[in-house]
Amino acid sequence: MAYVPHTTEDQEAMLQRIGLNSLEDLFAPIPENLRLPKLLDVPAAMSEAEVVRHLAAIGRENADAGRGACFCGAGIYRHFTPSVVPAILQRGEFLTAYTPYQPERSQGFLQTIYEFQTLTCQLLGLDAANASMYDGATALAEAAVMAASITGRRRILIPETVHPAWTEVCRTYVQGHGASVDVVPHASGRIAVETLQSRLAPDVAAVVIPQPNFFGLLEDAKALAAAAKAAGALVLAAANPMALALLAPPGEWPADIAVAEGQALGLPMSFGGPLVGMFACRREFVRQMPGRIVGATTDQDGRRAYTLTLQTREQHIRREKASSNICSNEALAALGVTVYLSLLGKTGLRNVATASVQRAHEAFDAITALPGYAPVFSGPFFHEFAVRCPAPVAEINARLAGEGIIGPYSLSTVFPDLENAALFCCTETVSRDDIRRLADLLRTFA
Amino acid sequence: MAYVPHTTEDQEAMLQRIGLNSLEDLFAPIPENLRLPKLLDVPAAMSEAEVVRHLAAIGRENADAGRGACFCGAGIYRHFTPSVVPAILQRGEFLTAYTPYQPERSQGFLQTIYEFQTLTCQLLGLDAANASMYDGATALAEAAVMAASITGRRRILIPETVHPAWTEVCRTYVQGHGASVDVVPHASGRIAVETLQSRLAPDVAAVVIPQPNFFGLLEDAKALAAAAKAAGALVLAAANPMALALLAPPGEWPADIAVAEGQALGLPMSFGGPLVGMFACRREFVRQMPGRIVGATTDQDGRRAYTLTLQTREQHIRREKASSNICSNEALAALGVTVYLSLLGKTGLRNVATASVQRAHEAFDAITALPGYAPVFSGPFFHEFAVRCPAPVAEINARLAGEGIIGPYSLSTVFPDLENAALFCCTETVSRDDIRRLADLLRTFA
Amino acid sequence: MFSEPTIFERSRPGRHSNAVPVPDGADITAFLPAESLRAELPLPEVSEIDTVRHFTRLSQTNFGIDLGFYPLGSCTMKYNPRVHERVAAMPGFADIHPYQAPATCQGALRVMYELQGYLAEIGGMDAVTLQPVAGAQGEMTGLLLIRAYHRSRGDDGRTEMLVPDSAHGTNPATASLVGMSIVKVPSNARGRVDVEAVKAKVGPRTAGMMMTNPNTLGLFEDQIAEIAEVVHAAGGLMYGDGANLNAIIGVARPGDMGFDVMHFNLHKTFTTPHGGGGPGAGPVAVKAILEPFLPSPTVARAADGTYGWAGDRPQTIGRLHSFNGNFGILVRAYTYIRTLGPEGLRGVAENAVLNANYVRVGVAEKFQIAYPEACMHEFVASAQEQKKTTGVRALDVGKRLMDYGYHPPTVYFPLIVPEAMMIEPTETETRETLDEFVAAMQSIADEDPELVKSAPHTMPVKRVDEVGAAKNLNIRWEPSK
Amino acid sequence: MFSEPTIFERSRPGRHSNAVPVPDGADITAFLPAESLRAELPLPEVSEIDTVRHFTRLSQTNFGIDLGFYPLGSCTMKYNPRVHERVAAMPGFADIHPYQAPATCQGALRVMYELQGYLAEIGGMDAVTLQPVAGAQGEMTGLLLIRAYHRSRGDDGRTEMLVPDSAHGTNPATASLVGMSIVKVPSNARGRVDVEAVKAKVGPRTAGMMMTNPNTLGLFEDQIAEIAEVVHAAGGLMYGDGANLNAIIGVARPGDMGFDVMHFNLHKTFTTPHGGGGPGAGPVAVKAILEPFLPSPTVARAADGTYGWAGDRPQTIGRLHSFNGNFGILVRAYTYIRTLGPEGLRGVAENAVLNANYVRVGVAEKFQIAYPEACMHEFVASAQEQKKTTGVRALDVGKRLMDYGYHPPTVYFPLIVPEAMMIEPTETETRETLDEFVAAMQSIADEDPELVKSAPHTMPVKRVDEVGAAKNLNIRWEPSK
Ligand SMILES: Cc1ncc(COP(=O)(O)O)c(C=O)c1O
Ligand SMILES: Cc1ncc(COP(=O)(O)O)c(C=O)c1O
Repeated sequence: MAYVPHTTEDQEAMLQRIGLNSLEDLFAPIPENLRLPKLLDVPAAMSEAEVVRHLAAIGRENADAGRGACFCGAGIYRHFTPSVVPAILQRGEFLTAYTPYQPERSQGFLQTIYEFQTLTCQLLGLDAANASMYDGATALAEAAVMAASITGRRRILIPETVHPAWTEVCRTYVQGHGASVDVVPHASGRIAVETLQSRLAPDVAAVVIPQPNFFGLLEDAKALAAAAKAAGALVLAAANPMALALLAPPGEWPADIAVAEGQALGLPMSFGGPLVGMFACRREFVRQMPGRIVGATTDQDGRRAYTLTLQTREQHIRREKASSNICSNEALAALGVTVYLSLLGKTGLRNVATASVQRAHEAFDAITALPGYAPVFSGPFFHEFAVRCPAPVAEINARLAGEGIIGPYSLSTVFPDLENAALFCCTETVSRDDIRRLADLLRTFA
Repeated sequence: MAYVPHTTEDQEAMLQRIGLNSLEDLFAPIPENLRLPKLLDVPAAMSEAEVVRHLAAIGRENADAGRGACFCGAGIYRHFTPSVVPAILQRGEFLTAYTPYQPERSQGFLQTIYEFQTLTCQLLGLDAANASMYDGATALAEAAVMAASITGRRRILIPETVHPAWTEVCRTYVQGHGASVDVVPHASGRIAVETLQSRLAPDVAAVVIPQPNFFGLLEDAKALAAAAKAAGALVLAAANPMALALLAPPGEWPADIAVAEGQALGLPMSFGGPLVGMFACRREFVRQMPGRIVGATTDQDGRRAYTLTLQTREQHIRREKASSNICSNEALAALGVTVYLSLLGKTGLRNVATASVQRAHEAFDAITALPGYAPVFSGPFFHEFAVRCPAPVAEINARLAGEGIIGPYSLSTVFPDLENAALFCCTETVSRDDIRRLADLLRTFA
Repeated sequence: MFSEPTIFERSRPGRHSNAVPVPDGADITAFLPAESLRAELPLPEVSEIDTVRHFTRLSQTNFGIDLGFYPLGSCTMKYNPRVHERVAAMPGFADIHPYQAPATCQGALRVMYELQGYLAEIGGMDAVTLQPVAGAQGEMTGLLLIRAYHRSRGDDGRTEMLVPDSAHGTNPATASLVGMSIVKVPSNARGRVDVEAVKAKVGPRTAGMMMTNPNTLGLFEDQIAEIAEVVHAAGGLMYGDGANLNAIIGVARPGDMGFDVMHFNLHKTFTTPHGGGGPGAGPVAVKAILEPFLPSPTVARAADGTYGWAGDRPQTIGRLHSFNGNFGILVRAYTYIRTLGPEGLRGVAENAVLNANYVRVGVAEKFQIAYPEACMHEFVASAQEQKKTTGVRALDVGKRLMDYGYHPPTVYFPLIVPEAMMIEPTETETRETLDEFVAAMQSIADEDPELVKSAPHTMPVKRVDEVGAAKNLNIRWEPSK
Repeated sequence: MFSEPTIFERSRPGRHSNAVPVPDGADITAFLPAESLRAELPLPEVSEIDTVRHFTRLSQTNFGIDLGFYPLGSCTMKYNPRVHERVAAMPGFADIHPYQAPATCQGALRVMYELQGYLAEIGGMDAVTLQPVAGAQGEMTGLLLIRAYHRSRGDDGRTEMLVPDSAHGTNPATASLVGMSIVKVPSNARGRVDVEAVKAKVGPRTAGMMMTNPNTLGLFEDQIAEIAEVVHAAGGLMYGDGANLNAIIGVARPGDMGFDVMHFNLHKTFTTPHGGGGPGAGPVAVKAILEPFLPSPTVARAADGTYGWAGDRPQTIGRLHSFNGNFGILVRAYTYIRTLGPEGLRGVAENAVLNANYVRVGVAEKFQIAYPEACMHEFVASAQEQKKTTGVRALDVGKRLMDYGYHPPTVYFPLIVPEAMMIEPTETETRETLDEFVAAMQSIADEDPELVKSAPHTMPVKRVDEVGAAKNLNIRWEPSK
């Protein structure tokens, strides 16, 4: 039996020790009529060799980005993962540990979380950060809940330029608090300060400001933040952390809480998960923050040591009064981000961000130069841009898929008025050759 | 600069400390006229991201066995590698260590070598084993050298049924000892006891007995060993260790020295290397054995500890009087074998061997039932068998390659009289579907 | 003694790795307005060798299942098969984009579709969403489903959630997060919930009841069917916290006990690695009445055998995740189910319960067992006696176990047992390991109390000052001025 | 304290993993005669979790570059890039068969072909064989080539090989293995070989001379050109032991110094991982005069750009390996060269020499330096003074360094330096690491001699009884009777 080491003799000796005759006796505490009279209807067991063959065959039915290139972003970004990252994540001491409840036996992981918190603060430009949230979307949702509880207000303004799935998740999360999400329409792909101002009112707990926004465009974050502050609302930043290698950090806008999706920092796309939410806030709000937090302290001998701290905010201590219900988080993914940011550091991260921006602008030039293709919006963008195409995006993508290319995101999925509009993304993994090939293929639709 | 951490400031401060002005000054001890006046003519540097992309593209130019199936053996065998094996080998503590010269800091690796030696003894049925040789061929060559030095005789009898490359390597190695390799012709794919006897003489140091032999057939090892012994020659076994899951071990023939190629035990094919030679002998010869040996002993406090031992046989102590010149060996590959044998153990190894035998016999039946295909030899075989084909093997293999199948070894490469003869191999990684597909393709040549 | 500076202290201006190319070409201000840029990026600057050493050294001070026995109750710390890592890293699973066309990711959709089916079968349920990424998020999903169900019937007044006092903290926390009020249900002397206690608490405001079965004491709630009937009769629905499924998988099914909705912890029962706290996954299974409210999309199979997203669910509670949940974890759980098969899955429960009882009788020779009867996959011992006689607390026993090479059990949970030590051995441990652990527990019971109270003695640090950590909050590194 | 039983002691009859399928079908005797079978297979029987724990725990007691500084002289223990492991594991490299048709492995052949070219360029040579799998085998290849060359000219009497007294043990061992007699050449007061000393030793029996440059003292043999001339004039050939190439790569080339044949240690200069002792690779490069004798096959490029095996070499010395050498190591070295490029390769030498000299001046403050002058990539210190005054030997200093977190240097080699400590920092270490190491050496020099002589104090075992190991030989586990 896979992974169960017992031999029949082991089982018999153990049953005897506990005074039972058979394995079935172990389930005597379960009323007979609740016991399943048959085996589960799942496929027959396989050895490791067989299951690897089976899964490899299934995996080959997926067109992975390595076969060509990926021009799709929209919340998941294909950056290069240095070999050191998985090498560290696969170390059993990290991989097979659980939450470091027992600090003396978990110093290693605790220190990496402390480092993750610090890196999150450094990137986002804020003072306090937690050990991770499920993803960027739930991080934003928890930030909204937190803002409502800090301000005692109940309306969260989320512009249309925030990732639509994030907005949906916020809506799901704030329901229980009697709070509501109010969507602010975009104007030419960005938030107009005036539109925002027109929605602000004393019941607004927070305003979410994306940077760059869902269309890849830069928002005027400082002006928007100023407007929100003027109305007494908190400012919640929703940022792409890779872009923050170059852009002014939320702490400077200034945002009160900032969240980010960490996947872009060294994690594989993995069909959209696991992801990792980065969460930071101003120091004064730390006791309202959701999630686990690691603090530096000392041991009995006065040596530097790390431990989980402020646990009285958490569900296992505080139960129904907890600041969040989160228990398991995305620790290993956060460790991946920690290793990635350590390895790349200041220079490397800037290089990746810069190369992504360059490639995206080269692709923008190449595509919008094609007959039938036109930019949807104008203004500075990071590494994504929207283009109106001469054919439905799904049709174009089917063609690109035939050449091993993962095509752009179709904006009409969520914005019906943006017909035939494609959101292209380039990271540093896209080469100039890839862009040429893409342009050649797109030309055939013109 | 890749992997060099120094900044220019570091370098300057360090140069100053050692009293130099420039990096070029470091090379003052090299006469000016010997210094290279230009940079090396190798391609420009790449980042990790670029080099991965480059190598991945090159790798895709190779048709790996995972695309279909592998029916080629002839010394390299594609068995399934359980995921635990690379997971352990990739642990930095093992991967980036060197020879455990310093036992106090190397107990972990030393113990695994002690275990490897034990496993080698268990499989081969002998009392003493070393820490590994380069591969099966050099293990055999070193065994030949060792036999010559033990017996003071100079002729090594190697039957034609030994892997031809192994015989060649033996020839290369024994040159220096004034010894010679004498090849004994096969009779219908096996060694006839009478032929062997006719070659035996008082100058024969050793007789090599393969099991199974190069053609996949079982030799009558006991009879051959008896004949050799009768002539005062040592018996050297050259075995496939996977086959020894089922077959009588060399120690029972009895062989005096036994070698094996360990690649079949959990290591990838890797285009033929790294491999790992397993080497065992009767206890009385241990001090003539080449290679590193680990022994169990105690530390100052009387605790169990491991260390390299009998180092006075080795080049770093004994120099020109050493039993071999081997220094670096194949430690990590030997560790892979150790993990593989531990994980599979008695039951698992037998299962793999049995499945391989079964598949090979199914394939034999399927292929020899095809019109135009006939067995070359008769008699029991392990997981390889020779078939006379209706077309040149290269032609057939080109066709199979088109379907992702790595075809059989062409015997005429080395045995010109075996025209159109193919040596097929099946391991447990070959499925019944694979055999059906193979047969369907072969049929088209009939 | 071990000591590793932070990565920030290893930083030196100008150091960097060779991981990524240096971009050629134009200045960044050609693309991004100068006023949008940041002045400084205060990230560490280290070499590749120092990065590798830093994290390798740190890992060596951390404990994982790969190093030894980890009987952390409620967490099901069983062996995490290495093959799961191999499969999840295959490019066909790791290097695909959630928005790529379904025609180009049929394999991924198939894995999700089949996993939905397996989980429905295992839970005895009708439909499954794979979107929740943790148990707690599964609970939230479940409670939102219950609320949506009531609301869809115009039944807006059901805002109370019954929660046993032995429940895991996430249960009340979640109920409160979705805006429900908690009605605590006491456990009886047998450590279970009485049907009578439930009767006393239900009413027209009852949205439902959350139960864990077996419960957090490792005891099977044997009145579950009756309780479900009472809750149903009162108009409420039953939520099953599936964290303890390891005890009953293949033996009994929540759906057959009267649960209407439940979550699975794939990182527990289906042994996807805990990774130091996550990522896990918390899929939710429901009876048909709740299916219309599930988060979108799920995966469907068309008549022609192709797989696709099924998202047309107007009554949905909404999204819980940016994309499709923790797909990488789902692939691992799928691999696990395919590896074990029907007999293997049942064998999980059999051997998990066998091991727990085996350890229980051994530990019972020196420690009180909170509810001294046959347990399921885990049991709760108490150091109450020790505390009284020698001052040794559950915490001390846990710390001392570190010196013996083990991770401590879960301590001080469930809250209803004083000095609780919650021990869950799981099915993947050998008898020898269990014997050695029992011997360690027994030996600790007999050791000099001072030795135990000052433990651990062999860890990289002595006992850590947690109070000081909260008082002098230092949660990020800062350069010394 | 750490203690891990052998895997055999963990064995229990009937245990097994789930790695491979249980074969269906017929009894094995349907295929193999009963009398050919073995009765028993005495392998261990353990579960997967115990296997993983066993090797994980053992690994934690082992030291590697990934854990810290490893200044093992002559071994070039530099950082082993993780990307090498990723590349070598790609299915296109790891899962191909050496006998598959060249048309189906053009990528592999290309890697080999280009690597042959890079190594020829780096060595200043004309042709390369990639077949030798270690430095020692490279030496053997080289000496066989030299012999074959002489014999091809009917010059059978050349059986003497000149070897300096500072040579690595493999040099004399190899010469003797190929049946040559060793003529030892003494080093002069400057730690080098004098051209005069060579003149005195050459003659009509001279097959050649083996030299390492820089030599094992870390000193550049500055009379190398003159020595080569003398040897050549006497009819001999020059063999270059390339183990110390790290000192001069991109700066000077053996081929330009007069060497006719040399080996590379890919596991040193080209940083393929040492793996606890191997696998490495020892390709051999030659001048054109030796090319006809190379082992077959090498890789050639046809006019149409395709790659193929080139094996038609009637004068070949024969094979050294079952297949194509350690291909998996070759791929790593190829990746390394492509990563570094021309500037990067030169940078290796520059920074390796910089680091060695930097450490040298620090260590020199407390220890004698055998040849106190500018060194190349390594230097040899001596504990002779310490031994005299306090009884602390080189071995003791090495053991004590373990307590400081380092691997000891190579000790007692080269043989011509008493109490030798051969220190090779490599180019991948940071200045901080070097400073800390120097501080450790200095502090050890000042420590209580008894503390040093009884070191290590923080390892899993105390000093190991090596004499006892050789006396009471126990080299395999056996069940206790
Ligand atoms: C009984 C029980 N319920 C719920 C949870 C919450 O699960 P998760 O940590 O996946 O959010 C846990 C986890 O520890 C648990 O033990
Ligand atoms: C100077 C020198 N020559 C030769 C060798 C032998 O190389 P290998 O161990 O690869 O056989 C070594 C290895 O330690 C060495 O240092």
